[in-house]
Amino acid sequence: MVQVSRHDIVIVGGGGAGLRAAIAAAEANPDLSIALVSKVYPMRSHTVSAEGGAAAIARDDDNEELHGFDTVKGSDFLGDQDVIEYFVENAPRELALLENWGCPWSRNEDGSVSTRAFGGMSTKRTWYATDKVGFHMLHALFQHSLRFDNIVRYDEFFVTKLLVEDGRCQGVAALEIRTGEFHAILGRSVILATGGAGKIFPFTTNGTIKTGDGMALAYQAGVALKDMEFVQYHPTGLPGTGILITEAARGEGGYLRNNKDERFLVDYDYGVGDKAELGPRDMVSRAIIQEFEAGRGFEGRYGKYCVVDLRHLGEKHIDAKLPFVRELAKIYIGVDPVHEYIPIRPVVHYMMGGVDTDINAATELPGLFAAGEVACASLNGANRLGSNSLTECLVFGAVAGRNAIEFAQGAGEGNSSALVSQAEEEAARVEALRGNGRGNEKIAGLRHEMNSTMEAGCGVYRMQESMQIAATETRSIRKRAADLHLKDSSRVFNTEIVSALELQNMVELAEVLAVSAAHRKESRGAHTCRDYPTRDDQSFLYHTLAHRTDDGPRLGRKEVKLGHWEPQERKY
Amino acid sequence: MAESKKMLRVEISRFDPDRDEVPKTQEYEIPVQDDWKVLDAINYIKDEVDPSISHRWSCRMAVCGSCGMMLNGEPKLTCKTPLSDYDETIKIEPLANFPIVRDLVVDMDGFMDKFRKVKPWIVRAKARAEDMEDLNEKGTFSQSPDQLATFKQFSMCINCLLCYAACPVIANEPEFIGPAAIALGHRYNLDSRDEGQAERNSIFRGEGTVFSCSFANECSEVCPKNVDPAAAVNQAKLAAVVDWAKGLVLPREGA
Amino acid sequence: MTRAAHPEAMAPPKKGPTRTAPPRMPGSWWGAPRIRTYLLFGATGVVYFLAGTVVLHLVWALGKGPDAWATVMASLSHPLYLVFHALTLISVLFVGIRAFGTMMPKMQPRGGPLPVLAPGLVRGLIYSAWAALTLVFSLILAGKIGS
Amino acid sequence: MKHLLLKLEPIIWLLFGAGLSVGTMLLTGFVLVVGLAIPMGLVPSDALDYERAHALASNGFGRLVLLGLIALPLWKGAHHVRSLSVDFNGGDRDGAVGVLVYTAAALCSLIAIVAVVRL
Ligand SMILES: Cc1cc2nc3c(=O)[nH]c(=O)nc-3n(C[C@H](O)[C@H](O)[C@H](O)COP(=O)(O)OP(=O)(O)OC[C@H]3O[C@@H](n4cnc5c(N)ncnc54)[C@H](O)[C@@H]3O)c2cc1C
Ligand code: SF4
Ligand code: F3S
Ligand code: FES
Repeated sequence: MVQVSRHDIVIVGGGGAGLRAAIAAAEANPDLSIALVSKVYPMRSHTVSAEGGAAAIARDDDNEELHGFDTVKGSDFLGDQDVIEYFVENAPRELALLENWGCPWSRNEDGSVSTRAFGGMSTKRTWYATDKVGFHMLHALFQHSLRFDNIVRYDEFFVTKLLVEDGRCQGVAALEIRTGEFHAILGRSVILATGGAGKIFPFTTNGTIKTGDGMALAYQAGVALKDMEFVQYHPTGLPGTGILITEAARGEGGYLRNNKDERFLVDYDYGVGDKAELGPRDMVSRAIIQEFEAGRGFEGRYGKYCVVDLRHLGEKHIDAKLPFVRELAKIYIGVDPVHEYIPIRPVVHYMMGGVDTDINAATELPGLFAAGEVACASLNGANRLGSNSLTECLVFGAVAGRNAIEFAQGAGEGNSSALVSQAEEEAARVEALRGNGRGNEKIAGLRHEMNSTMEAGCGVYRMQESMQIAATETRSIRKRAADLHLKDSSRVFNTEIVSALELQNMVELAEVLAVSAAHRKESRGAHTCRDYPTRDDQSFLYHTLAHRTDDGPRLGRKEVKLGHWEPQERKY
Repeated sequence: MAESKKMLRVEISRFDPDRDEVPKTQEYEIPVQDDWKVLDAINYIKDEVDPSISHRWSCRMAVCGSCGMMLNGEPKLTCKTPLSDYDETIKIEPLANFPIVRDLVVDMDGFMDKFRKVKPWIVRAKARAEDMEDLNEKGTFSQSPDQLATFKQFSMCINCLLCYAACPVIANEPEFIGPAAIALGHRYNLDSRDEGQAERNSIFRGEGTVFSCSFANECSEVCPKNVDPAAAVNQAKLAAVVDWAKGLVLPREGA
Repeated sequence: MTRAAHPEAMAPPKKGPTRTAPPRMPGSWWGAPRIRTYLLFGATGVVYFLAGTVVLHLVWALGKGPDAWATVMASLSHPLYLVFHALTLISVLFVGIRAFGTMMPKMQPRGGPLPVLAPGLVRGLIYSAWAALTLVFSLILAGKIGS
Repeated sequence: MKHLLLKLEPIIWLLFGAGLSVGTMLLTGFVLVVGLAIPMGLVPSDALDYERAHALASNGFGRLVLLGLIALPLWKGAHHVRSLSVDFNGGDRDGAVGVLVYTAAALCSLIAIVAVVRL
């Protein structure tokens, strides 16, 4: 009933991190077989939508100390400094590799790679390919990966469970969407690279596939999730759709304006002069909300908004550096930024938290590695700096790939029959869902409830009370999600069952997020409590860990790895 | 949503291989909002009316390439096409020229196979370690903005397959590798970092590649990203012929 | 969609794991103005082929001698010939506009020694060459240049 | 057959391309004057009486132009007819159709060579 296949390592996720891991593994040992499992064709992964750029030192006025400190400070001192140092050191090599593999980075006249300014970065260190960076990176990685015969792809396979036996992770159970059949894809080590979970929220830059599956898989396998309360709001999303207007719009010199036509960020003082707009994302998002609250926002069909003003850059500059922004604004909001303001409001963008990993991309479960947005290596701490995460996918994707190969080489085959019988149980569970007309909850209805609970409880500004409410409500939503009503009983390409599984993953994470947030009684980075408006290093300079129990997450803590950068007040 | 309650008739092509012999059409009458894209209407139906519809989508910002379908017979990205382009009815079908897996989902495996045939990666003559001498001190190749501009347009393809659904040759000639894949091979041929032109040109002169294209230009007409695959395919055609003629005059090593 | 495409159009390398419905052609395949233009463009091939044989016929007669030449020239005023030549003229103009106006500007080789010119410029250059050549050739044939 | 065609494809395509461009350029003036203007009496027919026509045609350049005027449209036509056949009948008989039309074009081109040499 369950189809069994065996590889040496299994990678879940074909985005930036998953592909980089696959290539690193394929290069490390061409004789080993690598399974690359993804619920969409790899080039559809949401890395494709990243616009602005990827950070790594490139210029002579830059150095590791500067990039490192920018990142530590951006993280509000919650980043692990060993990880940050490793990241900063390896970033330039990773981006150069991508260049060697064909990524069309934008260039200076002398033929070197060009860099642009980004929020919270003290110099121009963001590599870019106009404003479609993720797209070009993902396609370059995917196309490069095609040359390796030992990467075996499982496209449109939805992983529903990690197979754990003898205390180590040895494969995954996956639903083949095309046939409805179940597979046990076994390997001696497993890498999670499934990306973020923005879809827990109603208004997000994330695509529909970003449902946090990998975090839920690890969580259900007993692995801790770390720092889940930290959710990045990007200051500039299009009202209605949530489509991102990249930070590069400000990096290239765009202004934010309120309904008084003021460049209000000048008064908030996150940067000087021309760089007023280039504060870190958490701060700029808060500034916009404060403008709204002071009555200086515009009123629109989808609520309040401010605007991005690019007009002074001129058509030529916009077309050369921000053509995608222009295209998106024209198509999705009917505005041509050459002549008009682009309406924006803060929008859920990125999960700083995720599966707890260390500097080796390893989790607490032997044989399980994680990289990319799904993981929390604590590079980003309480607030990620724009353009660090694409690079993170590469740096830690490569680390995960190499370490997973090494682990696999030292590990035995394991007990296949035990693994297969686990997969069979899982198949039965999923099969019971298919077309299950006895359930009482509508998928779309429950999703809306979860979305609005999260928006109310865990927004840009949070209150103890609203977070507590969210924690209770998400718990009940999680329980209700066990009782879904499905209509489609067909076998072939049944997307309803996929949505159901995704929803069940999201509700788990929503609860962890709300509970972790309610527990952190301070304001740090993206987590801003009105009741506790300051950072409290005395009581909260630690990572929140969440382990799964049936009654909800059990919280724990993990020390922050400090180094030569001492925590100080975060001012720009 | 309250402000505009326009009703729209949506006809969706349905096919479940376990139940249906051939695709059939199902009609839905739904309220739509004036700023919706076609994808929003399909999602509305899936969420609120009939959850058994299957379709692919993800980014909803015209960059992941999953949501291509035939709208009133024309290949389009549904997340990019405004509903207001259609008056009272809209007919939604899976992409033409592809085998249909289910409802609005087509079988892409044939494309993925063709995609790989053109060697869409940087080919270098020397092994990587020896290649280092061509790199600058930062470890990157030098490439001027002009050299970049040579191929940039052809690197913008999102693999949405609209061009395949439009090309009249694809409809009739199964071997044809088709516009997007050839454009991709050509993109690497034009890249100043690549040294695989000879290999790819001989692929291009093989069966079902550039000479199958009869310059219908349909591919470029429907491309949502202005890749102009017709230009790429026909530039590749010319380049492959020139390369062939050169081969007549000066015999190639090894070939 | 109108009619079935080739049953193996875009078929996967090995048969997929589930039954599929065979591919269809786009509904607009024959009906849409764009495709019609393309098919008409193909159809000019027939006209060109015939035109080639007509010229061959003329040259053959010219080789035979003055009488054959006079006969063949006289036959050209037959209405069928006139209609065919009118059709040829239309075809030639249509082909010229499509080939010189849209196809060739796209085909400029890139990455080689030649600069890539703006499509409009290329179009203009080819059109001018076409007009100039036609003018000179017509004047020669009509006896206005050369004796 | 398909295999042979594939080998010849670059030449065929070059001839097709020449027909499309050079053929079109030459044909325009030719049909205008010889096909239409003279028969319709717009241009006096003695412009191309035997002596003048022969004189124009029989020098080296004239022969070359005439050869182009005959052969190039033939190849352009043959190639188009082949792709039309794919558009309507599918690619299965492509090889046979191709051989047929190109053989016709090649034969006529041979006769054309004889014709211009004989002038
Ligand atoms: C609009 C937008 C713009 C951004 N811009 C920037 C930027 O300019 N700079 C920057 O540094 N960062 C940016 N980011 C963030 C960055 O793009 C992401 O963090 C990063 O791309 C995540 O990559 P990933 O490989 O971890 O995951 P993804 O690319 O999301 O890939 C996830 C993969 O996992 C697979 N998967 C998921 N669940 C399952 C399952 N259950 N079974 C099987 N497979 C599964 C998916 O199919 C997919 O292949 C942006 C993000 C967004 C949304
Ligand atoms: S060339 Fe254009 S139409 Fe074809 S797949 Fe690429 S983006 Fe889509
Ligand atoms: S539509 Fe097809 S025939 Fe050629 S120009 Fe485009 S590939
Ligand atoms: S949903 Fe990604 S292109 Fe339409």
